[in-house]
Amino acid sequence: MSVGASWYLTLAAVLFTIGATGLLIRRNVLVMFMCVELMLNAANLTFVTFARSLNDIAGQTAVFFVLVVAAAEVVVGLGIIVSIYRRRPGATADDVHGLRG
Amino acid sequence: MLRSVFLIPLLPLAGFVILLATGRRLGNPRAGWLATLMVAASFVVTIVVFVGLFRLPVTGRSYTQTWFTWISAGHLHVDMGLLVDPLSMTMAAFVTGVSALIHLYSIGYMEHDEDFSKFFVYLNLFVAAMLLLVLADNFLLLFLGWEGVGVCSYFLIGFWFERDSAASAAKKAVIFNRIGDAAFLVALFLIYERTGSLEYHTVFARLGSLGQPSLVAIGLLLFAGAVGKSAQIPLYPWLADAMEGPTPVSALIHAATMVTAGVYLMCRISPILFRAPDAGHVIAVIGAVTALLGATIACAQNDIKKILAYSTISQLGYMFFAAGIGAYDAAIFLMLTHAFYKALLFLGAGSVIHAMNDDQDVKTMGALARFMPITAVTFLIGWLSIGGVPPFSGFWSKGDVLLNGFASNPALWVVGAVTAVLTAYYLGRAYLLVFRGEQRWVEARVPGDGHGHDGYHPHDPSWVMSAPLVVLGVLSVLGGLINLPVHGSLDFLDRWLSPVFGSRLFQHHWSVGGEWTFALIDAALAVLGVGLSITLWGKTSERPAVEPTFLRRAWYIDWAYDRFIARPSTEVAIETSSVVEAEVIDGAVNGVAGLVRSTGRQLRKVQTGYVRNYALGLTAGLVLVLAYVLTRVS
Amino acid sequence: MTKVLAVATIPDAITFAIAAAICVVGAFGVVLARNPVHSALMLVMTLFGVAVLFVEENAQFLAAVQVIVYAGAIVVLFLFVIMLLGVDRSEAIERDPLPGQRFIAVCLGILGLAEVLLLAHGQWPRGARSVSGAQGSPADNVRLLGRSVFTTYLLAFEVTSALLVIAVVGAVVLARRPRRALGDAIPPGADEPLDGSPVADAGGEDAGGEDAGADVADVAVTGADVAVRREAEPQAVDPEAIDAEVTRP
Amino acid sequence: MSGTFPYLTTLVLLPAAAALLVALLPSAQRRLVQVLGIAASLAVLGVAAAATVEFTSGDGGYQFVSTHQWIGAFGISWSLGMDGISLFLVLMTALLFPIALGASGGRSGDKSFVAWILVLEAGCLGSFLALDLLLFFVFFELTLVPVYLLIAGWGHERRGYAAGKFFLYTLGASAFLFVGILALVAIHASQTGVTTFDVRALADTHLSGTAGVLLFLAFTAAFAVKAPIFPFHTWSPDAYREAPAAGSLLLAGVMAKLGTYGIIRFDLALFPRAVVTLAPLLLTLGAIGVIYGAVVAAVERDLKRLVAYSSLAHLGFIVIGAFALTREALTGAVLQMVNHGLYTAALFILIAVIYQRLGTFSVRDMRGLQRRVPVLAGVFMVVMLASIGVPGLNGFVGEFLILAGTFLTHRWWAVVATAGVVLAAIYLLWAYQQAFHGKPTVEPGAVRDLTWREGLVLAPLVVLIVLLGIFPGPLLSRIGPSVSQVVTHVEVVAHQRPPQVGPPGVAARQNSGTQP
Repeated sequence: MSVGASWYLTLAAVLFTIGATGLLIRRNVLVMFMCVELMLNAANLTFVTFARSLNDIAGQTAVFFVLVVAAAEVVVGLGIIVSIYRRRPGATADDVHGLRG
Repeated sequence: MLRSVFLIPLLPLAGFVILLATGRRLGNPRAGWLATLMVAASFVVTIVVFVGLFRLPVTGRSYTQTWFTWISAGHLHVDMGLLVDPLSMTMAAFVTGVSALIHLYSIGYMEHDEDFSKFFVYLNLFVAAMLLLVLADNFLLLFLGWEGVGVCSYFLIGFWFERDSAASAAKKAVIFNRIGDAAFLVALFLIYERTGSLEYHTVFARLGSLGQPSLVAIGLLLFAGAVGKSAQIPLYPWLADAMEGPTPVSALIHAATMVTAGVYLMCRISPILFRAPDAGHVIAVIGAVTALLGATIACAQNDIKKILAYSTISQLGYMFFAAGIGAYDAAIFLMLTHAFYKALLFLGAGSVIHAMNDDQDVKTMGALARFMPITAVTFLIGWLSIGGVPPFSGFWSKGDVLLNGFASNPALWVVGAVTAVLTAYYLGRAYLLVFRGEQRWVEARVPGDGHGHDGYHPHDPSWVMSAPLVVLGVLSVLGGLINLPVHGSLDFLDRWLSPVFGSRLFQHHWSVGGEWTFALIDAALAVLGVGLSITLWGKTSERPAVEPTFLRRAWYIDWAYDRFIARPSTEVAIETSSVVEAEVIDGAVNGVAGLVRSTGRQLRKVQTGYVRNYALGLTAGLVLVLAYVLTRVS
Repeated sequence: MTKVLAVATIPDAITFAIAAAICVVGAFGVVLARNPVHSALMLVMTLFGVAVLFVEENAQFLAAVQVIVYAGAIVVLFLFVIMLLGVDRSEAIERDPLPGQRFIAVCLGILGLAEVLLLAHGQWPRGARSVSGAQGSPADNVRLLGRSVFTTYLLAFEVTSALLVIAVVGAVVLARRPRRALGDAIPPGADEPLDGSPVADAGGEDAGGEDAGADVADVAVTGADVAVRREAEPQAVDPEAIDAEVTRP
Repeated sequence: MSGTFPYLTTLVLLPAAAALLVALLPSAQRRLVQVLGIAASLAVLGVAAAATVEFTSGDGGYQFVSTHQWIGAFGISWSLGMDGISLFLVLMTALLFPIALGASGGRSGDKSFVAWILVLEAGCLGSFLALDLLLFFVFFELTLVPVYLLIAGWGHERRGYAAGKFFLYTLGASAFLFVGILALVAIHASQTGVTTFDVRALADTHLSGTAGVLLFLAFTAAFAVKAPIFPFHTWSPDAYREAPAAGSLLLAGVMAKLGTYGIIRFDLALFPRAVVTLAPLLLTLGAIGVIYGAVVAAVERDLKRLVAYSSLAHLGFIVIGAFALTREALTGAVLQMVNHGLYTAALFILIAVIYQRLGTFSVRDMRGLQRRVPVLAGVFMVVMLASIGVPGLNGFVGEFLILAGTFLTHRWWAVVATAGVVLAAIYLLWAYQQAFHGKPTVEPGAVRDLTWREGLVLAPLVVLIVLLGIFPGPLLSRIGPSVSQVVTHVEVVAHQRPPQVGPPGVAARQNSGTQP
């Protein structure tokens, strides 16, 4: 029994799908954010897997950048969440629909 | 001598410009005198040029003076140029002469008007335009004068613009004229298309290559223009309304000069009409019918100026009748004598109206001969002259027309003869109602207070108004002398005009006996008309019932115009504006805008504002893209 | 490195199985937990699982960063915000207020997953090998990664640093109180130093980014976090404090 | 013709530079802004007049041509040239702008107002002078923005609606023009391998029948809306009505000519075969416009809207003249563009003066004005008669040439359009009667007659209206050669036959034999 790249990638796909679905069904902004992190991690996992199977360090470099971007995203995202909550405590994603047409 | 022809139209034009600039400062009456002087000077110059032309050999009596190129584009080349020939000089002479007299009369007639100087501004402009019309050496310049007199007519009919009726009448005149002008323009296009020129000589020289339909079309289209200007059927109703203008205007523009421009045009295009006899027949018939129609309506009018207006329409019909059958010299002869006696009648009417505090109803007048003898006598001369009583001028000119008419078409002669009787009758009625019979008005309590409202103090007008009456009276009596029907010796006008009309003239040589017969018949017709009027209206008390309503209402033609043309077209215009424009065309534009807007309104519902909805859409897109890739790969 | 793949052993398989199980359970936990605190903790679980998989795949440095940055910093940040804002109440997840949202979401998720798996046909990695440099032995991992980041991807790295600066500035702007308590009393230009300081920071980081080692990125990330926390804390906890700070200059 | 002074580039850049300068002035300096604006526009007039003097009158080709590469890769160049067709449009434009500023009263001290007017001047002049299609398009579109802002910023009650309608309608139509330009250039490039936007080069493109017709329609759509031609006109009554005096004046006087000028300059030069094919359609639209505009104007009670509809009628004449494809008609069309600019501008100024006195545009609220303001009434009458087309004033010459020329090739259209002459008299005299005749309702002294300043603004227009009616020669002799070139081009390309040389009537004479 070998642990081929396909296993890792399948796992990544599953993680991504769970994250994406979570993002769609949860209303707590913070949880939605966590789901985004899940999806990012799934992507990271594919990068690392491809890096290994293609024997290429660039995959890992990409993960490195994803981490940085994720961090930046969390910073800004949480900043937004904080300012939203300050104005409307206990708001969910559905409560913020000021862009309704 | 011929070279000074440019002064003829330019002198009145200069008067116009000077008065426009300084008229208000010159004031009353100096502005009037200046205007009169300019026209009189123009008359003098005309005589000088006339004499110059007379001294040329008969065959060479044509002189063209070109000022500058007016319009030149493509192959079209139109000059500002004047043509001096017997016809144009005859016209110029009588236009300037009559105009000068009426200018003089106006100084007195308009003395109390606050827009005194403006009146003469318009009058001078009118004379300039009229002279340009008759002196033009090409059709387009003629059209310039044609429209110029039309505009002046508009100004002058609407001179008392504060009266709504005057303003409407002015507009009506322009609109009826414009209908004719449109036909005139089309005629010009057709002439240009067929001959490549608009200059008289060139056009006439090239007529040989034109087919009969073109010639008839040109002739009839130009006639349509003349119908508008000269108030013939069916475009005549404006002339009756035009009496809203001051009486000198009616005399000058709507009797003596402008309205005869159409007759002048017919004579000017005699080479075309000669080649298009069909057009001539139409002109003759319309002319004759108009003559009868005008005369019948004039029999039942009560407004003294309307009587004269319908009389003018009738007389113009005579002229067209003459021109239509090809008796152009008879038409011009009648035009000249008509200018004298109709101007005289209008001025006389003006004096009466003046005396009656602007009252124009003949039924309220009467017995004025006692109070205004000069006016009464001159009016009487006018009546007898227009009625064709020998030896007044009208007898000769009308006789000339009828003589030729019988030779051409006896049926039309009958119409003309009936008209002649009616003419003598309706003016007799007017004369008798105004100057004879019982006094139907109240004399002013205080003599000299002629302008008070409690009564009338009729009197003969001052010399500036009387002098023209007397001069015109003399001309009306003696006018026949210029063309006595004695061939080869005393028919001065015929021989003078012969270089213009030449062999194209309709000529039926009667025996001397035949001419005498017709002269007696004419005289009998005139006496019949005069006798009829005296019989019916000469008695002081009786009121004969010979004014049927349909004649008083002018055969209901005004009413029909209003009912069947004016009102429906107004409705069409309103419908066009409110339905086609607002709803169809603008509606289409706004509809497109509305469609975009409503689409947007529907589409914006997609923008729920829920971030999870958007994410759902995103995911769905992802799934779709993947599905697409899947189909491509497998 | 084909050999490495070829000699997959049973321990590897077991490791993968356990880590994968942890990941999936954690992921479900994140999505299904009612309490966001639980979600965060579940996320940590997934993150650890992924870190294990990283190690399994010869990405030791990334595994470490995963634990330190994700589990250590980001999730802590999450928890901090949850606590700070007091949103640790349970969310009613029984039914979704948006009609059809949940059903469609699940369907789409399953559909998408199926499509991905179908697409792969079991043959996952394709394409040229070792384009930008071999992966090397586990011992070389950090060195190779560092070389890659600071040579081949230098531009991307620099851009990332700019991104971080922007993120920091953004966070500060977002976290600033929208309505100043003493707004009327403060002249318009008084709060400029507050706005300006992160920019000055950014300049310093920008300059330092070029010659520093691989750790700098890490520092930058945590620096940003710290910056956020520094700005977020006093405002949320004590509005007066920041106002005092503002008025001082 | 001298190549020393770059007249055309100066004509375009001078107003643009002045606009920039005005924009940089402090807005409090109203006096300075006013002086600078009028001085700049007068300077442009001076340059235009100098160019007119330098213009060689017998030459039908482009003069003062100045070409500089602009976007070389696409063959786009800053290429300006002037011929007899554009000469007097440029001169008229240069004349109307100072008049527009002069007629704007206090607004000519508004910095942005003056700056936008000057930008508009640069755009209009550039459009009339551009020989490069893309350059033309840029200027053509450049004119939209200032007019939009003039209407929206300084207009009357419904300015927002009118400005938006104007902008969207004309911009939408311009999209067709842009696509048409690109398609034409692409066809030309595929045939010759040279990518160029130069009109002179593009005129030699061989277009198939369908392609020619489609491109023609694309170009004409933009021009038809701009002019406007029936039935694309509904923006104009609103825009003319709501715009400030200067805006209405320039819209009708200058910008409308962009459309008809585009037809003559580009449609006739680029698509001769399509023009010949579709001429009956455009002639019909023109003739409908003549009648329709007059009919709607006849029941319109708002003076500005009335002038808008009368403009529709007059532009119908110009369109007829352009598509009759005879020298007379086309010369008349070009002349009529200038004439219409003059008398419409004067009409709008007079209407603005009345509005300033009475605060209304509706003839229902006016009565007997001739008694109270005789000079104004007199000037109004002269201008109105010019508009009616009374001979002796400028409107007649152009109208007559158009109709006479059209009659040669398209007889019945000319006849129908002639009916418009009657209708023009009806609606204008009706309006005049309502406003100026009758018993005056305003007290003596309540309304001022024309002031000196207003008289000064109107004087050049009235003088030209009279002068051009009697001495159109200098214009015709310069327009003629260029028009002749255009018509020859159309005849040669479209009919594949040598141009007709004899005067009209020659054929008729030859057919029916001997002369008398």
